[in-house]
Amino acid sequence: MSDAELDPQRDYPLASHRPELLRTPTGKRIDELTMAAVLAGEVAAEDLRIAPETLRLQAQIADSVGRPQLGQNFRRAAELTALPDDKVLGIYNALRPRASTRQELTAIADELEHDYSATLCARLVREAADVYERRGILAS
Amino acid sequence: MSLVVGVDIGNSTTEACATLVGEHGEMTFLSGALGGTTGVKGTVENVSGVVEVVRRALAAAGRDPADLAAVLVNEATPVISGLAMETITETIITESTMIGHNPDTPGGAGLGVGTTVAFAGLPDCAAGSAVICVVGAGVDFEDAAAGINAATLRGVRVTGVVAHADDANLIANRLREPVPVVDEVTLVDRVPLGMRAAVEVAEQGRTIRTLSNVYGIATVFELDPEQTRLIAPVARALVGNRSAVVVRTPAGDIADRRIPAGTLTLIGEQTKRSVEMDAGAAEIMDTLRRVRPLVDAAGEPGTHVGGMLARVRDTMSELTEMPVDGVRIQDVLAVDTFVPQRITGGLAGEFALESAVALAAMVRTSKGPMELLAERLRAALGCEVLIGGVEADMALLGALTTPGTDRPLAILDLGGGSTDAAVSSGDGAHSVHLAGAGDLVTNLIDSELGLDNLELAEEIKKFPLAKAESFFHIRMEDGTARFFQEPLPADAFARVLVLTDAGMHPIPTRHGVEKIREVRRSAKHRVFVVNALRALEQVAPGGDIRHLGFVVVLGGSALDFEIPDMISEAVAAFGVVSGTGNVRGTEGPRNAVATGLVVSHAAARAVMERALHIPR
Amino acid sequence: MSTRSTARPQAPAVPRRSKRTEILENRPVNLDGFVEEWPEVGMVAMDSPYDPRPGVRVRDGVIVEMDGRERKDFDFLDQFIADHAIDAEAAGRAMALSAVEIAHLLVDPKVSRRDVLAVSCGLTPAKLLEVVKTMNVVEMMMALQKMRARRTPANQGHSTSARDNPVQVAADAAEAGLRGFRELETTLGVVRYAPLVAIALQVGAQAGKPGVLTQCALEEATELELGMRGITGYAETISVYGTEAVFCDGDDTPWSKAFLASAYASRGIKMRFTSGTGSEVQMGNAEGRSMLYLEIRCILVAKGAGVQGLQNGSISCIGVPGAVPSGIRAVLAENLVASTVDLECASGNDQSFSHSDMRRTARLMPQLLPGTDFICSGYSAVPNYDNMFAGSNLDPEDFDDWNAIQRDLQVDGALRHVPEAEILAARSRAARALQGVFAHLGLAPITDREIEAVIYSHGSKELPPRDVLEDLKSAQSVMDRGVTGLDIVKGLEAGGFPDMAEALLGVLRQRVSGDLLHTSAILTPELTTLSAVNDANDYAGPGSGYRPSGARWEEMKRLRHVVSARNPEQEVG
Amino acid sequence: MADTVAARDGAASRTLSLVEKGPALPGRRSDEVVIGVSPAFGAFFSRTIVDIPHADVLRELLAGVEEQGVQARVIRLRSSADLAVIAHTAAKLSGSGIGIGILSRGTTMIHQKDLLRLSNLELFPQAPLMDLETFRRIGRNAARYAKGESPEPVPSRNDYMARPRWQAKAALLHIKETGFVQPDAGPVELDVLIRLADAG
Repeated sequence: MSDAELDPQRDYPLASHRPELLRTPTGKRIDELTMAAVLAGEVAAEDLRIAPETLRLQAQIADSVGRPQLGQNFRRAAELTALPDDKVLGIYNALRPRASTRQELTAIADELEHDYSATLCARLVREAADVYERRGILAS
Repeated sequence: MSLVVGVDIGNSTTEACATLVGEHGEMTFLSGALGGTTGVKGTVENVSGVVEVVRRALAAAGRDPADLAAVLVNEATPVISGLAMETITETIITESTMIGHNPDTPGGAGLGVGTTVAFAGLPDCAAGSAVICVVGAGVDFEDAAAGINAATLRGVRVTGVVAHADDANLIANRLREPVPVVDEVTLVDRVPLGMRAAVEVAEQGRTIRTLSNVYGIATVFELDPEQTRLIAPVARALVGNRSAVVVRTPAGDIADRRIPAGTLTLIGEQTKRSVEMDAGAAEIMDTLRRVRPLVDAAGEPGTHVGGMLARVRDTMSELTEMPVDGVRIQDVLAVDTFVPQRITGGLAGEFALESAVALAAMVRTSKGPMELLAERLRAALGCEVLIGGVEADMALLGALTTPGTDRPLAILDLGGGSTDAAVSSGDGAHSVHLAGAGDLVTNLIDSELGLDNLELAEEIKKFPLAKAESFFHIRMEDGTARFFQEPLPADAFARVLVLTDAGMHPIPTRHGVEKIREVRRSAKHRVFVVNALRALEQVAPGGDIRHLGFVVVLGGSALDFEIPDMISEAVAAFGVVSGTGNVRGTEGPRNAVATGLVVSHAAARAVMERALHIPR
Repeated sequence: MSTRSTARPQAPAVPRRSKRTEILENRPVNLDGFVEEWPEVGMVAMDSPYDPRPGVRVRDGVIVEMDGRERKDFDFLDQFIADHAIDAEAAGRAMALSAVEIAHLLVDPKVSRRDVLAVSCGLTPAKLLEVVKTMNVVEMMMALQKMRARRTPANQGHSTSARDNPVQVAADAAEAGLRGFRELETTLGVVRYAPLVAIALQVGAQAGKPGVLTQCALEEATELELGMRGITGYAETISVYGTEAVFCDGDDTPWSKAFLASAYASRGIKMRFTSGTGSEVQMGNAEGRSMLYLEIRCILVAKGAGVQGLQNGSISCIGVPGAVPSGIRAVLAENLVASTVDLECASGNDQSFSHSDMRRTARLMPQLLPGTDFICSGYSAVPNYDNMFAGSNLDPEDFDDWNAIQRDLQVDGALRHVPEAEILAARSRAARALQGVFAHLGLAPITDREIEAVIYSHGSKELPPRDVLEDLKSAQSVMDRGVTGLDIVKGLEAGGFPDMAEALLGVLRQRVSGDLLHTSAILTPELTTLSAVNDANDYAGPGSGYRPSGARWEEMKRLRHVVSARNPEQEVG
Repeated sequence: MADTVAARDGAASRTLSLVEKGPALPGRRSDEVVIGVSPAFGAFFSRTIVDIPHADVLRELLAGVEEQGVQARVIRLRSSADLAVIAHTAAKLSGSGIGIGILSRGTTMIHQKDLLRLSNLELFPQAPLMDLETFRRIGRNAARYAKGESPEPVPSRNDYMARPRWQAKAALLHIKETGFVQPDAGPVELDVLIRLADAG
């Protein structure tokens, strides 16, 4: 599915034009998320989240309409779908100025890369560690 | 074996108990669960709350909802309570005779006697005359001190000062000859001028001696016995103050007045009696005992009590959608309380603690649409739904699963709106629902401490107190200290705190720990201990609490950190064993009705009651 | 007049003033604050001798010098911008153009938006500043008309309550939706009220017109949690600053904010950053740069983080640029720069700005006339005394004025006049639906008396007080029980509002597709996404681009009182 | 009484003289409050953002403390114009641990020595809304904290139209005052003399 070549003019919004490409993280099709299904208790809150594959499709669209940074953000986001909420907030707090040592940031980057295959996010954290060191805003 | 869930729909919580019941009634308890009741108890709005709590109980037991054989629901009769409070005394000062507001920082010390004169009139006073200088609004403290010093230099004897602003020490510190200064007198313009007056300020940490003593006043003003008799209330009102001013005016007076609060009529099944509200709680409760069982209560229209009962009825009618005249009050609890009230006619915003009566009333509504509720539940849960027996019977059966209990057993269910009791007897249970419980306690704390913040009052009721003595330690109400590594929050500094489970919250009042604790414990005593005895007395065989064997305390307020002890202490006098329930040995004072439903269901299936097997 | 004692020295005589001076002295505009420029400390809008000279040097695809600073001396904003926001490949060619040439590209309708973006992606902060400095406000408006990302303008409203009354928030949200706002924002007096008020906003928003998106401004963790649960629909209060010192004072860096941007996208939630001129000088740390230069650095941080959009236009610091010469021109310039680097722009007009009605209006025109993605990033849909964002430039008392201006100039401000009967019906629906949802969820009850009062009220002063204790207990239980947007859907259905339930489910479903994550995305009342991807701005001069026509224009013609042409004794409406 | 007020109005103008006595040292008496003023308070600046004379501001703070029977010392912080730093430094030098910090424009804070610097006991952020009555009450509350009491916080006011009128001027005053900062200079103890201005 990630091989699909998307044409923004024809395929966007995906919900209207390419619903068959969309799955919830729990594997449901978007047209299964109906009122009847909700009332029957067949839809849970976990079904209303975005799947990493979908974020990568949207990244393709962003790239093809000339928004590479937006696309890159979507790809980092696709990596973060695997992280639990408190982990995400924890990394955000660790990236605040004077909140972490270089070793702590490196450890976060390693964890992102090894445990979650989040290479883009790991790169962002390593880059932050370098800049923070040069600008003197690591934790002492 | 069949899987059943007992469900207790309460006024505020819905509880469930999942159990496997065998052919012969043997039971294996699996799990309990607790959730909020949706809508008014006994109505179809309860469905979602019931479904949720059943789901949770099954999930906790690891059972598939598809295996569920039956859900057992209690006969849910909504019991609703209402509250009202009214002051019944009033302190009035006619003209001005005294100032007794007790400012934080009066200046100087001693007693000064002289004729009142306005600050602007000081230059006109004759040398040798003794005067009390009245400093009005807008006069700067330096100017005031300079003016008084100038008069003193001229030979005027300024013996005391009464000031508008919070300036007493600022003025006193600048005087050549120190005199007592009483400040923060808001209505200083109304102090009569040209009258003989006395100003007294005690040293820090002491209280006045002369003006709080009727003969002291008599000495200062050279009064005859008749005049002395008239001034007595002034002296009484000033007892305990650090500072005071008394001005002798021809017609001045201070009086305690009882407000005619109206007549409360209690209508019993047999008889009907009336009682004056201002007679106080004891008299009202005595009258109630004589007309019991109560069928309804009425207040004289146009009086305070009439208004109180009307408010209760309106609330009930709104909640239950019954017409106002269909609301029947089935119990009342009167409690003596006091409310800080501004004194009428005071010159400095003096407060007096006025007596008040709080009245809780309880209404039992008609039975809810249980069949309809059961039908909706069947649809929602897809299993059999059985309406169980009387709530009190079920609670008793549940309470009996508390280790160490036996019949004859009485239960006391301490809720938010009502205090309920039941006792098992040969032909089933005998039960009562009484007005007054946790909500009334909250209201008493709120008004007696002058908080005007029910949320905070609720916290004070539920949690212990402490005082933040530094940023790193607090002194608990039992006198022990607790230390912290991290500094306490800034708003906690030097304050009395309530130690809630969501952190410590400062209490914004001038009261100390002791005072707040005393109000809290007294409120609980006046409501729960009084009601516990009243309830047990009504269900006990022959009305004698001594005939009860075991008392098990249940309900949300049974989780309170001090109420169960207070009740145990009170019933111990009757030789009764009393303690907080521990349903099924695991649930504490919760889940009694839900458990009782299952027990009753199992018993019905069993050949003999003896076959009951209750795992501990 | 009093007779003064001659013994006292005479106070210096007050010179006689004319009646006209007296009248002018008492005009509301003279309650506003105006100050001189002081460029050395950054108290200057956009024209400072101390701003850096534009320039760029690229080696091996890496920017090694930017605006007169060597890479080794870059502060963290410089580095983030150089590495993430600027297209190093395009930089050489773009920077070779003069500022005037680039300004011409911006203003000239014959140059397409796409062609401008090909240049703007290679510009440094100092260059972007040079470009807008060559432009007057009319030229900037011309440019903004072309550069805004979405073709169709929209508007955002505030629905808050001084007493955090959820019933009021729901009713005002419904009215706001009906009047045309496509995004609604709330915040709290008592923070613990947040879950109830956020639910009220979400319910009310669907009662006016389906598909209105909602947000609740809170600290990051709670805001993200409400978003993840589907109780809110997007987020906006993610602040960035233009100097390293102030950024650190705000306890963030460009990297922490970039990470947060990805966090929101990973949950399918739309988000934009917030910044604005004046914040750095207000915090006393502008490093001697002009307000606009620092703001352009913020804009490029947003661009580099890959966030789709930005709320800017001074925002809560509007009193600072508002007080210096050319300050409101600088505010327009910051909106223009955000659009010029292809970000969604929610363009301010959202804070109390002036005592003068004329100045309030003049401050609005530069965004209203050309149109922006959100003209107000917070038109107060409640009276300003109820506005918990500390007041907005516009409030409900201005609704009819706004509609008349739209009609006079045939300019689409994205609002419309709505007959009172429709408004009352929507307010009633919102309040009743909320009553049903609260009952379904077992939250503190809403009485019929409250609903009756809220339908006809203007603000919280007219409403019966709620039981705050019960409300806060309910709010806590919403968090404890893990109530989600789906539970609100079920509550709406159970309460007899199936169409609102359907609308809210439609909004929630959007996060599965991620269509709303794209630049300038809103939902139409038909619940389809309209963004800069499928509704890209195609302005190309007279006769092109978005202009109100057809049904929308007919709608804009309606006002509270319009005399009928057929029968001048009657009014149409 | 009206005469008195009028006479006072005519003569109420006071002068403030702040004389440096030497380095500010930690206090030993537990019944004192230290008032820390900003680098240019009563020096380059003589009035708050809304033109209240610093002489009157300081006089009211001191009166509020004195009325509670508590001693006051006044120090000047020369190394920072950050209100939290000023108030916290004053608190740390105070024998009771309670300090008041005040900026030239009128923004005021009550601090305690054991608190985090970024925290505070009471903060009055809106300088344009500060009046003499409020300053008196701040002095009073600080003294009451010093005595270990729990005063009601002085109500803080809010007005959304303060922004258009004062936001820029406040920024200017802040920057200007920052210009008087001498980073390496320690706090100094001040002798305070407040006098009625000479009428003739």
